[in-house]
Amino acid sequence: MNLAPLFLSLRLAAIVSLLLVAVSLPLAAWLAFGRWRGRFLLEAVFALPLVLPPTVLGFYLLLALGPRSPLGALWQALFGHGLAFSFEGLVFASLLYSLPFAVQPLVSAFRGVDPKLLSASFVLGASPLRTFRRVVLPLSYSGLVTALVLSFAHTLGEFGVVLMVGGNLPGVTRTVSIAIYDSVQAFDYGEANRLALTLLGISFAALSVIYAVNRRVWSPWSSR
Amino acid sequence: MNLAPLFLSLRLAAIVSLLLVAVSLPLAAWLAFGRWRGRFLLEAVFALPLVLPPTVLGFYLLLALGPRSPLGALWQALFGHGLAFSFEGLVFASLLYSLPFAVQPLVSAFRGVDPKLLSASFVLGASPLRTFRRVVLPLSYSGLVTALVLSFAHTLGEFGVVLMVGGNLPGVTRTVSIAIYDSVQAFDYGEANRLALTLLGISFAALSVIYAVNRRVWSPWSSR
Amino acid sequence: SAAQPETLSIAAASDLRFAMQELAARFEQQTGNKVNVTYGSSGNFFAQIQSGAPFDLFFSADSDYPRQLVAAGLAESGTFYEYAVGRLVLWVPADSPVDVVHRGWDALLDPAIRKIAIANPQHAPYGRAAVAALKSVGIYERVESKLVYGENISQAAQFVQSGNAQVALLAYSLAVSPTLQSAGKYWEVPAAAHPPLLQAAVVLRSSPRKALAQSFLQFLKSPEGQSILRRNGFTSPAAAAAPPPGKP
Amino acid sequence: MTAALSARIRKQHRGPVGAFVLDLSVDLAPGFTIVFGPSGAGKSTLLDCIAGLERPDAGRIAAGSETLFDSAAAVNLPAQKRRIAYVFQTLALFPHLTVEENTGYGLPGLSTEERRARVAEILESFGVADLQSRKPGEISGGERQRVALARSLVTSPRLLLLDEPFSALDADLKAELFDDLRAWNATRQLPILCVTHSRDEVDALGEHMIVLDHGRIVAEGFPRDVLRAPRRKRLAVAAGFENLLQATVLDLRESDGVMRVALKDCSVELEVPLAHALPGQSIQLAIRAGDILLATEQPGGLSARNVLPGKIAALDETGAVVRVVVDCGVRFLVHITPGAVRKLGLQTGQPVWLVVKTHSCHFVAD
Amino acid sequence: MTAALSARIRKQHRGPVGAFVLDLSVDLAPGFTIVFGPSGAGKSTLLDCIAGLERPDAGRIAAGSETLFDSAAAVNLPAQKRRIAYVFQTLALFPHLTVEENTGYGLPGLSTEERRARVAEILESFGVADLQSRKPGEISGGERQRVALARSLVTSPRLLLLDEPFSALDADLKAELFDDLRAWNATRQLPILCVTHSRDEVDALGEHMIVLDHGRIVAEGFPRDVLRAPRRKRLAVAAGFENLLQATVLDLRESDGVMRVALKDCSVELEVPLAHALPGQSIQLAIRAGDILLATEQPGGLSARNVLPGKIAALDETGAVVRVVVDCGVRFLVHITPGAVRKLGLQTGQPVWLVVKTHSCHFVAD
Ligand SMILES: Nc1ncnc2c1ncn2[C@@H]1O[C@H](COP(=O)(O)OP(=O)(O)OP(=O)(O)O)[C@@H](O)[C@H]1O
Ligand SMILES: Nc1ncnc2c1ncn2[C@@H]1O[C@H](COP(=O)(O)OP(=O)(O)OP(=O)(O)O)[C@@H](O)[C@H]1O
Ligand SMILES: [Mg+2]
Ligand SMILES: [Mg+2]
Repeated sequence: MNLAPLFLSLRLAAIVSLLLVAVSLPLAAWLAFGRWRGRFLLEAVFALPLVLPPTVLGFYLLLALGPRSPLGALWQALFGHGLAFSFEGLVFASLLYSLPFAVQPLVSAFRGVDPKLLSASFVLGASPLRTFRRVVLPLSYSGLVTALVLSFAHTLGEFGVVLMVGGNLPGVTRTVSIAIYDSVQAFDYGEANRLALTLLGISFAALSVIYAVNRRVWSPWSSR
Repeated sequence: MNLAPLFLSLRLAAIVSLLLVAVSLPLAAWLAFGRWRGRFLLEAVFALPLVLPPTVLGFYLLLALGPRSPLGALWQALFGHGLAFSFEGLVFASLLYSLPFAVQPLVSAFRGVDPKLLSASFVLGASPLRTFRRVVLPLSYSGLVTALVLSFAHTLGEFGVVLMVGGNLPGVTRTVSIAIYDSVQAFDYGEANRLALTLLGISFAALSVIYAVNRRVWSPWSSR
Repeated sequence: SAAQPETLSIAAASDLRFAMQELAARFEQQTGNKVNVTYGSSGNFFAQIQSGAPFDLFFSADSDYPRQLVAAGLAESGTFYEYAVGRLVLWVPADSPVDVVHRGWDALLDPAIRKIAIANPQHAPYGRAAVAALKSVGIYERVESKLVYGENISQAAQFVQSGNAQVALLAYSLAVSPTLQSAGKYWEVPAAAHPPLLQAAVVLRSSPRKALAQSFLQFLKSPEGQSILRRNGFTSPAAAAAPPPGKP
Repeated sequence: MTAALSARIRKQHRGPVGAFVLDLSVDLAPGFTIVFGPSGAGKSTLLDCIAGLERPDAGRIAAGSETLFDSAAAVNLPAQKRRIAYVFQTLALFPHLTVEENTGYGLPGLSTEERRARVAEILESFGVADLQSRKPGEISGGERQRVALARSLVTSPRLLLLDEPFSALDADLKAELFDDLRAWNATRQLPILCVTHSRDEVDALGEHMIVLDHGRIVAEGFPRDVLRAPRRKRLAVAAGFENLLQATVLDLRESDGVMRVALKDCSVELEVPLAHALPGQSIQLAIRAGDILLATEQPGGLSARNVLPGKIAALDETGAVVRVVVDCGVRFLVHITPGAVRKLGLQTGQPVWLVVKTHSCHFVAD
Repeated sequence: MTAALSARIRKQHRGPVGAFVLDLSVDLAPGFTIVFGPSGAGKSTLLDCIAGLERPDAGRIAAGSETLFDSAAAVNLPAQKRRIAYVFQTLALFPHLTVEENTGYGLPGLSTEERRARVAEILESFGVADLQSRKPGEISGGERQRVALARSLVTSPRLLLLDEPFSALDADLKAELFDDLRAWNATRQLPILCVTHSRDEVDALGEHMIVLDHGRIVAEGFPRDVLRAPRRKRLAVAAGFENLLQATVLDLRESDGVMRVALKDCSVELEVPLAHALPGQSIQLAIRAGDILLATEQPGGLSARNVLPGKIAALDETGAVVRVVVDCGVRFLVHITPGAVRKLGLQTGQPVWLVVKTHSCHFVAD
């Protein structure tokens, strides 16, 4: 069993889910607390990558990242290689595709925080940023876990976008989901099963740990 | 532009997301409030379908639904046709695949409900079921919307599982995401773009309405 | 190439999978270079190459894509090479009650056959060929309602393997592959039943290893390469170009 | 007769530092029972255990003949089956329901009309009828408290638990609600357990009273007896006995029901009610600052037996009650009205006499 | 001198039924100002506006020379820039932080050590030091209230807003905290706005007082003056004047500062403080039940001028305060102690005399 794709995938999923959470935190905060009344429209826009078939999204992304697009050209000029068919390209595409899984749970968790606590924080002199870090975020812990889990798992399993944008290059963009897919295509069910079981086992272990920790952590409300 | 796949997809997504929410409500309630201490393990299990590449999950499902499996045989005996390559099979497969998107946000919303309110409900004589319906559920409204949106959009866009289990039968299992994919593969970019834009437009409209309504609805907490 | 060993990057149509494994292994042995093969749908590769995919050689499942790449200036015109012709088979699992080997097309009309798996004719060359063949023998209308469509021939085979479909129209190269050979029985569809599935390869213009790519093509054209192809279910284009028997 | 409520409870809260243990046994008759005691005494914990929201570590709780909880018999009726109405200290109104919906929450069996009628009636009597379509976030603190009360009372409980239900209400409203509550319970005769810190509420509601401290019952009985003769120092202070004095018993005059004591560290002697004590024994006395009279001339011909000469050591006029410290050898705190200060022309240093009635002197055990 | 806080505020709450309007103007000096008024009067709304949590529809709020809000100049300093400490009626402790972390929340600039020291000190002085590593869900109601107070006081505000900060505390703790608060403010001299319903708290804290009703200021001044001479009937009842009497002015004796009035529907005459009234004019009097003395023999040689003969009509001994209704032509409610009832052997039907001091009679406008 060739484990390189597995490590590649884990690396990709870890990077993507962390970046995703980093990107989604301010975005979700703005969607939840912002002033602009039309921001629900943007909320809808962020969910749209989901409704396209992944391969097709991948195809559009390929056009957007390719050397003929401004973004691709810029990247090429800056880093000497194209964004498509590179690990960075995969990261970028997965970010876009998994964004709704990170943004949505965060927005809904943020909205659930008692505004009275925000008032309390402001009255104690805390800036909106400090209030976000010290009050909103810890009280949205469970939503944060959901965001992390969904985006991590989804990135691990994603294959349409990754195949299209990454080109299935061994060691560079061949993720474990592509490798499993390939094995199935080659009727090598033994290899497919082994890889799938390993992936499931690792994922199960990781998710169990996350959930167990999540359970332990204080419930946001009083126990009485 | 052939709109049949679009309607099929919308029907599938509507059925799946509604069924999914119906299935997920008790499941998430149990995960959030149940007594069994090991239930975080099951929580991890429910997220696992996500980490497999969809086509591969579809392949395993095909085996599980096929005439040689007990489930497939039973279905065949009951309804006279196999689960694979049927709309029902698609529904079943999509349910399984999109389950984490419905369960996760609900669990995290349920956990956010102030336990003091549950106590208040019990003390007023309400059964756990009534408490769930009248207190937990309305206070988890935002999580419910997230669950619906994510599972609806994900079912619309899903294509690996659907293609494998459904066999791409026009009018029966050819969803719009498969149709777009096929058009792209056939280099019929015109048709692909038209279909994709229509799908995006409809989805955007639906999501905007959902989010707008969600925004209007009472915030669960006092405004003061 | 006495210099540093290089790595050749090949994009190959899925039906070449088993042939290519042998070819690559032999080529690596002979030259000391490494060969990385990525399998997939020719259509995808076509789109990806247009976006700058870093492949050296492209083995397509038809000859249109390479030709278009040449026309677009993305491939070296001199390297265009029709390396094989694909063949179709009717394939059933080994334990199938339907005697496809002897009954041929007639087997498709057996009541035990409820689903017939083919690759998607909209974009898969073998799918197109399958539909053409069914039409040419005049049973398309009678079996159309039994057809289910895989994304490619592998999926069509899996529909059958999982028991959900009873017969598939596959590439000959798959039917004789190590895994499927023992798992099923097949009947070769006469080449005349459909337009020839001409498969072509081309060296990409962006390749920094054109010489190595060329030498791989040379190896393919060599008797050893040709015999590997034949063993894996591909006929040579020269044989196919001869007028099919029965046609005037 | 079986008590309307009888509870034997042991319950430990395990905190990061130390542990709090509730350990008591109470039997309640129908009518009001005041639960009094300093903050952190365990009052809310007691109510939580009775309502079934906290599970006691051991004990037995029974309402009439029905066992609600019994650790020995492994009985633990869930809260929703106990038919106990409970107004939480934190209220816990449902934030997503209107005042009307909140109030009708405990009446699922009724027809819509009947429910509406009953809800309207009780909201009316609590003076919050015109808020019925507002959410809890849109009404004032006192209004919330009244809605929480209405929500509990409208059900048909067999027991009422009230955790400081009047703390956010003004005197007038309180008085009205007390009357309403009394009238409500006149026909029902439920046991009502009412937690409060307020002397007003004790005075107005109390028929029976239990005093908790550190998780234990330290006094029980009629409110005035309990409060007038506090048995413990912490409670004495909590109940507002500003003067705590060390004294030694001199002699007992059993026929008069009194005894004489000498205050420590000075020559002052007092006549106090008779107690189980022996001459020479040390005791502690508590006297309320408001129970002491102050005179500028030596008073004569009074029924009061204790008249102590002293000097004004300090005079604090910042509040509506003037706090006078009088030095009689020991220092006494005396509360008088600003009018008296003016009329008597009181000033620091002025000689005065304190008049202390025998029965204003209370014993404190510590 | 500019006032320490000056606020002109108009703010409307739009509810589903009717609207509540806060409309007032206050100028505050350093020191305690009590905000008094019935439930729903607008007290919390006023504090919310000052703190910047509610945006007034119009007006101007200034602390010293700094403008916090000015609708005309479109100034609206956000809450976190106002340096105002505010203890909410609902406390709003952070449920995920320990008592220590909650208390230190408003001190981000300090070094860890210094923060710890300051937090420990204030927790100590509020008697909750040993709870420091608990979460708000694990402490009692009164403990929560003290932590909320500590959390606000530990910052360095320029203004303190307290919304019923002592409602869940027992008398002893309250008294202690009052002293602490006074000491705390002795050096700081901040304006402190404190909402309360409790007469005790008014007495103990009040230097200045404003009375709100229906969103307007209906009285303002020294607490004892405001409460002793309530100008409005609703307030009179809220402040606990149990006896409200209709009377007609007979004659004015300006040199003595008194006048005589005749009570309506009976022959009783009273001497009351002088007021801006003319003979023949109808007025309303309020007398507290606790301010009336009761004697079983006609008293003589007293400074009190009003001695009314009557008969005991009813005697309610259920509470720690005995409520006696005396019929003197009109009925008076008198509060006395159970000891007095025993000593005087009071019984229904018995003839008694009521003694009412001139200055216990207050005017009420309605
Ligand atoms: N979940 C808990 N974990 C640990 N200790 C607790 C918990 N809940 C309460 N306590 C402690 O138990 C003691 C009793 O609490 P309780 O709430 O019963 O007091 P109380 O008498 O209602 O006080 P108050 O009048 O202030 O509301 C307190 O000292 C409190 O700190
Ligand atoms: N968000 C709101 N929408 C509509 N009306 C409101 C809102 N908030 C408060 N009110 C109403 O405004 C009035 C004043 O409320 P406020 O909370 O200021 O009263 P309060 O004086 O603090 O009363 P309490 O002593 O009961 O706390 C009340 O009648 C209340 O119902
Ligand atoms: Mg309590
Ligand atoms: Mg208020």
